[in-house]
Amino acid sequence: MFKKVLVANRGEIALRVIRALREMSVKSVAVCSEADKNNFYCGLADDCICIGPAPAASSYLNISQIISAALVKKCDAVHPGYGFLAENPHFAEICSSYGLSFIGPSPETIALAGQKAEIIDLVKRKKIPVIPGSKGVVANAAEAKKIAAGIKYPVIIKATAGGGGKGMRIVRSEKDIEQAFELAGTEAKNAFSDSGLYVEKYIESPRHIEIQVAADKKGKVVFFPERDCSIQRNHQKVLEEGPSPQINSNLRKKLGETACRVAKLINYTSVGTVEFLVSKDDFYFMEMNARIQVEHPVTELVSDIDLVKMQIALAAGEELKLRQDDIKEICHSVECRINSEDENYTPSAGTLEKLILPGGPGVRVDTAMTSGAEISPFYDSMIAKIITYGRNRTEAIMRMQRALMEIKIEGVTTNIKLHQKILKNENFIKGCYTTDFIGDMK
Amino acid sequence: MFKKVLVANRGEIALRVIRALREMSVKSVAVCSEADKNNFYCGLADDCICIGPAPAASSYLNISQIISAALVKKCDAVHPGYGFLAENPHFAEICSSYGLSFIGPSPETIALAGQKAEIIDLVKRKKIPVIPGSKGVVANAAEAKKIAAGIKYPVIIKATAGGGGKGMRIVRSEKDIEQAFELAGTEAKNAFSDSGLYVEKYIESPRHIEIQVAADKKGKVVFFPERDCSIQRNHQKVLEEGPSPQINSNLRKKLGETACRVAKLINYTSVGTVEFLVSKDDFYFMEMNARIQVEHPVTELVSDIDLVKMQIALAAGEELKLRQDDIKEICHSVECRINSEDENYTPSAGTLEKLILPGGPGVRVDTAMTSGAEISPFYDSMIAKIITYGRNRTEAIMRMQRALMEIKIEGVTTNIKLHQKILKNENFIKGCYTTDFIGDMK
Amino acid sequence: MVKKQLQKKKPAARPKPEPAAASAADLDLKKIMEVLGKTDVCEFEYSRGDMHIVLKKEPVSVILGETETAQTESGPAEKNLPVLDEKACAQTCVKTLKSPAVGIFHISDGNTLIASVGKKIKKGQRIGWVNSMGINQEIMAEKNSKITAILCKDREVVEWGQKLFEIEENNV
Amino acid sequence: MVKKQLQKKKPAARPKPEPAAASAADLDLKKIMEVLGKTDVCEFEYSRGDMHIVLKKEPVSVILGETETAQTESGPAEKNLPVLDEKACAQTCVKTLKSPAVGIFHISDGNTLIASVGKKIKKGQRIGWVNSMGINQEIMAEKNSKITAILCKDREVVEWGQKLFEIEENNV
Repeated sequence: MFKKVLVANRGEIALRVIRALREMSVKSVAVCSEADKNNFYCGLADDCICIGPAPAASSYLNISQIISAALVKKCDAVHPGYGFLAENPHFAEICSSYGLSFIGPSPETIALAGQKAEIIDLVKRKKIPVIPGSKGVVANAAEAKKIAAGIKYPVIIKATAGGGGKGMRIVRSEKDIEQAFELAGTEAKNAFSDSGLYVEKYIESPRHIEIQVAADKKGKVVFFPERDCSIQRNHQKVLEEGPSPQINSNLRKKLGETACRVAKLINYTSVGTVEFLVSKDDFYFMEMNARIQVEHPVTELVSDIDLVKMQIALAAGEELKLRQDDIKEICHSVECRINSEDENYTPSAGTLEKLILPGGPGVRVDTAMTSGAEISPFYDSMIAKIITYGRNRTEAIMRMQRALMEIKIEGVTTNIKLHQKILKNENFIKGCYTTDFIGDMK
Repeated sequence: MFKKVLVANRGEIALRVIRALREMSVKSVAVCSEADKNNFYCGLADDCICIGPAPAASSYLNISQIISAALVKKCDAVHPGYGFLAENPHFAEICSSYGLSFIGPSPETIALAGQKAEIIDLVKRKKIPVIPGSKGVVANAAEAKKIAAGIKYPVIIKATAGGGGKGMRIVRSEKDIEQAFELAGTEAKNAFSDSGLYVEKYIESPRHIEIQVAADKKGKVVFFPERDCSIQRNHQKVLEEGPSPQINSNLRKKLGETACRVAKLINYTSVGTVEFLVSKDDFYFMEMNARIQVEHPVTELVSDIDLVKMQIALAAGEELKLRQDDIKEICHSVECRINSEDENYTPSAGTLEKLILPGGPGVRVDTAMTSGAEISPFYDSMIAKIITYGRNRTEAIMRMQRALMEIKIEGVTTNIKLHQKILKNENFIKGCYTTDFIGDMK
Repeated sequence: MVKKQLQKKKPAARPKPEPAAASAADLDLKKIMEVLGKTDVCEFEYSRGDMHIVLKKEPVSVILGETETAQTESGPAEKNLPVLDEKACAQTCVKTLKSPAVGIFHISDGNTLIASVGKKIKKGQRIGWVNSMGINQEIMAEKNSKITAILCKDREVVEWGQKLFEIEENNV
Repeated sequence: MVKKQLQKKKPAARPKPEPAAASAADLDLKKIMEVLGKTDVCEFEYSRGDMHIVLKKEPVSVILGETETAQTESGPAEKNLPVLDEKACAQTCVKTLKSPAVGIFHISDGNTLIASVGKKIKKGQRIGWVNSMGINQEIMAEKNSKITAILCKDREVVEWGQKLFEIEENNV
C-alpha cells in the first residue's frame, strides 16, 4: 500500500479522498490554491501545500507545481479526484515518469476513453450496441447530411472532445443541418481547442443510466447496480438515484455485463463508469468516464462498498477481492447536488454566512464547506452533496425531502427549491422520467 | 396512522422523533422550555410550544403542561423519547385517559419493567437465567448477610428503583456488608425516594450486552443483533458497538430468543431493550428498558431498519411486517457519545462557539446542536452522537477515528480524547473488553 | 478600563453575567455589537491601549428602571400567578402579564368581553383566564392598573409565558 | 453617509471590493471589525441616523502607500519572478520576496551562504533559488536593496507564495 498520497484536487472530492486515505492509515497531502488556503478541509489532511494563485490554470491545473509538491513532500502516489487533471493522460504519464503512482487507469486507457468517436468505433466492432451514426469525425456538413439521411432524423451533432453540452446540436430536419454543424464546430473549437464533430441518431426521451465498474490489473472486472442520472438540466446532472426505478433485473444484468466488456476492451484497471442511453429495453453505449464521479456515493450506499478506498487499493496493485455475487443492492439511494445558484440557475459566488447541514438516520453529507466559507468564483459552485438511503425508494425520497428541509444556508442562494420540486413531482415519485424531465416539469 | 404527534422531550432525541415523523408524513409538535426556545431543532417540527421555565421539573417533567399542549395542539399521540417521562407509567396512563396514544408499551408493562426485583422474579420462574440473589426487596442488613452467605461473595447491592449507579455497592466480604447496605439505602432514598434494595451475586468482569426487540399488539416479537455496551464509566455508557465482537452466532441466537421470551412475558408492545450480563458463554437477564435508547442508531445501522419509525407504527396499531429472517447484520457499527465534560469527566455547561461535525461515507451524526448553541446546565451535556458503520468492525472503527478527528468544538471541553484513547487501545481493537475496560485502561 | 453607560436593561429570564462586563478583559467587539442590537443599551464607549470606540443609539423616550422577573424563577405554574415583565418608574409601571400555563386564553364571559384596552382595573380583578386541562388559571393585576394592550385573542391557544396583557400599574 | 479614513491598505492577492465600502448601504459592523483586525486600517468613523461609531488604532510608525502585487495576477511562475509584497514609502521600501514555485529553497552555493541578513545586494543579484522539479527559479531583487530578514532555511521545502526574504529597497 502507498505510504503518502498527494490529493491533486480541491473541495469535497479532495476531502473525500483524504477521508479514504485516513481510513486506510495512508498519509495524505492536500494541495491548495491561495484562495483555498484557509479552507477547513485542508487541515484534515496530514499535510497541505499551496501550489499557486486562485485561478485553476495556475494551481489545480498546473502540472509542474503539482508534481513538484508530490516530490518535495515525498509522496508515492497522486489522486486526481474528478475534473481538473483527472482525465488528462499526459498528467497520468508525467506522474509515472516521476515514479508516482497515478490513482486511476493507465494513460493509454485514459486517452482512449477520452476520444469518444474512437471508443465508440471500438465497442461497435465488438457488437456492443451504440447509437447509429458516423464512424469517427465527420469532415464537413455535406458528409453530416449524408450520414443523417442514412440514420434518419432527428440526429445529434456532438464534439469528439466534448462534454457538458458544449458543441452539441439536435437537428430535426435536413434544412437545419448545415448551420447546426457550423455552429457546433465553432463552439467545440472555442471550448476544447478541437473542432472535431460526429453525428449520431438522436434518441428521443431516453434515460441516462450509468454502470459503475471496478477492475484490477489482472483483468478481473465487476459491476455495481446502476445509477439513474436522467434528471439533468442543460446536460448537467442535478439529482441521481440508484438503483433506477425503471430498470428491471434482466436489463440490469445486461447493462452490467456490457459495462464489464467495455472495461475489459480498453484494459481498464480502476473504478470507472460506463454510461448508457436507455430507451425502453434498448440500450446504447455512450462513453466511459475514466475517473471517480461526483455521484459515486449513491453506489457506495446502495452496495455498502467504499469505492474510493477500492480505487486506491487497486492503484496500489491489490487484486479485486470482491466477487460479482458479493455486490448486492442493500438499499435505495438518492443524491441531490446542492449548488450556489441564482434564480436563473447561474452559478454564483459568495460567503456562506451560515451553513447548517442535515443529519440523522439515512443521511450522508459530502461537503468541504463550513459556516463562513467562501464559494469562490474561480471554481465550481457546489456547496454539498446530500445523499440519503432507505430500505426502499420511498424511504430514501422521504428522507431526502426531510433532509432538504433541515438545511439552512445563508449568504448565497441555492437550487434546493428545484430539488424539492423534483422530489414532489408525481412522475418522479412514480419513477417515470427521462432526460427531458426538468424541461417538461416547468 | 397518527395525524399529529407531540414530541414530549428535548435535544437530539426530540429531533430524532421529529425526523421520523416527517419521513412518515405525520405532523409533529415540539415542546420546549424557555431555555430551549431558540434551539434550532424546535424549528424543524411543524409546530412548537413552550411549556415552562428551564428547570425540567417545571417543563419536560410537567405532565399537566405537556398533556395540555397535546390537547390544545390537537395531537393524537405523544412520543416520550428517553429519560424525563419515558418510563413513567402514570404519564402513559394519563395520556391514554385523555385519548392520546402513548408511543411506547402499556402503562402496566412500563410499571412492571420499572420494578427490577419483580421482573427478575418473574423471568426466573420461567427458567430464564438471572443473577443469583434476593427474591425482591431485602428488609435489612441481616437479611442481606444471610443471602450473601448463600450466593457467596462478591455480591452487589442495588436499588430496586435504581439506575445510573446510584444506590449501588459491591461487597467483597461479610465484614463490609452492613455499612454498604446502610449507605446504599440512604443513596437510593435520596435519588429515587425509595430506599428498597436487593442483593445479588456480583459477576466479575462481565460484558454488558443488550438485545433490541420489537413487538406488536398481536404478540409477535422479533429481535435484532446485539449491542455491546460494556465500555462504561461509572455505570454510564460511553461507547457502544454492534454486533459484539465477543458474541458468536450461537450465543447471539440464544440471547435474542431469550429477549423475545422476556418481552412476551410482560406483554411488551413496542420497541424495547433487554439487557444481559454475559460472562464467557453464561448470560444473565438484568432488566428491560421500556423505551427507545440513546444507542438505538447502532442497531439501525447494523440492520438498516428505522426503529423510531417502527415504534411509531407499532403504537398506531400496525402489525410487525418484519419476519425474524428479514433482520440481518448488514454491517458493523460503533457509536461515540460526545459530551461536554471537564477534565474530571464532570458535565459542564457553556456555549458551543463553534461546532463542525464530521461527514462523508459511513458517518451518521445525531445532534440537536449547532454553532452558537448553549449546553444548558439544566439538562444533560451530550453534544452529539457520532455513529459510524463499515463492512466490518475494522472499517467502522477506522471511520470513527477519522470522524472524531474532523470534529471541531470550541467553547466547551469534551470527552473526544477519551474516545480516541479507547479506539486506539489494543484490547479494544482486538475486541477483548468487559465493563472494567475504562477503569483498567487508566 | 471599561466605561459603560447602561441606561436600561431588559429583564432576563434567568440571571446571566452581563455580556459586556463578562468579556471586559478580552473585549469581543462582535459580541458587543450583538448585545447592542438585541438590548436597549443606548450608548457604549470603550478605550483600551490604542483603541477607542463610541457606539450610540438615540435613547427611547420612556426611561425605565432595572427589574427582575422573580415570578419566572419561583415557578409561576404552582403559584397560579401570571408570569410578568415589570418595568418600574416613578409614577406608573408598565407590566406584561404572561400566561402561567399552556391552554386556551379567555377574555369573554359568554358573549361579554371582561377586558378592553383603556379599562381601569382593580387589584385582584380578573381580566381573563387560561383554561389548561379544564382548570381556569385567572389573570389579574397585583395593583390598581389600566389595560394598555391586549396581546391575544379570545379563545386563542397560548403557550407558557406567552404575553397576554400590557398594563400600567398605578404606584401613587 | 459614510466617512472613513483609510491610511494604508494591505496589498490584496486578487482585487476585491473594499469590504467597508461595499457594504456602506447596509453597514455590517461585524465585518468592519474583522476588516479592522486583519488590515492596517487605523481609524474608522461612522455616522448614520441615530448611530455614531469611532474606531481607532495607533498608526504604526512607517507610513506606507497603496500598492498592488501585480506579479500575483500575471502568473509569477511563468515569468519566473518571485512573488512579492511591496510596501512603498518615501526613501526605502520594505518588500517580501516569496517563492514563485513549490520546491526546495537554496541559499548556499556548495558550502557558502550567498545571502545573509544585513547584506547589501544589487538589482538582479541572485540571493537564493527554489529548485522545482530540477529547474532553479532564482530569487533576486528588482532594485538595489538590503536583506533585512531570511525567512526560510537552506534546503527547506517551500510552497508557492511562501515568504523567503524581507528586503529594504533603496529608492533614492
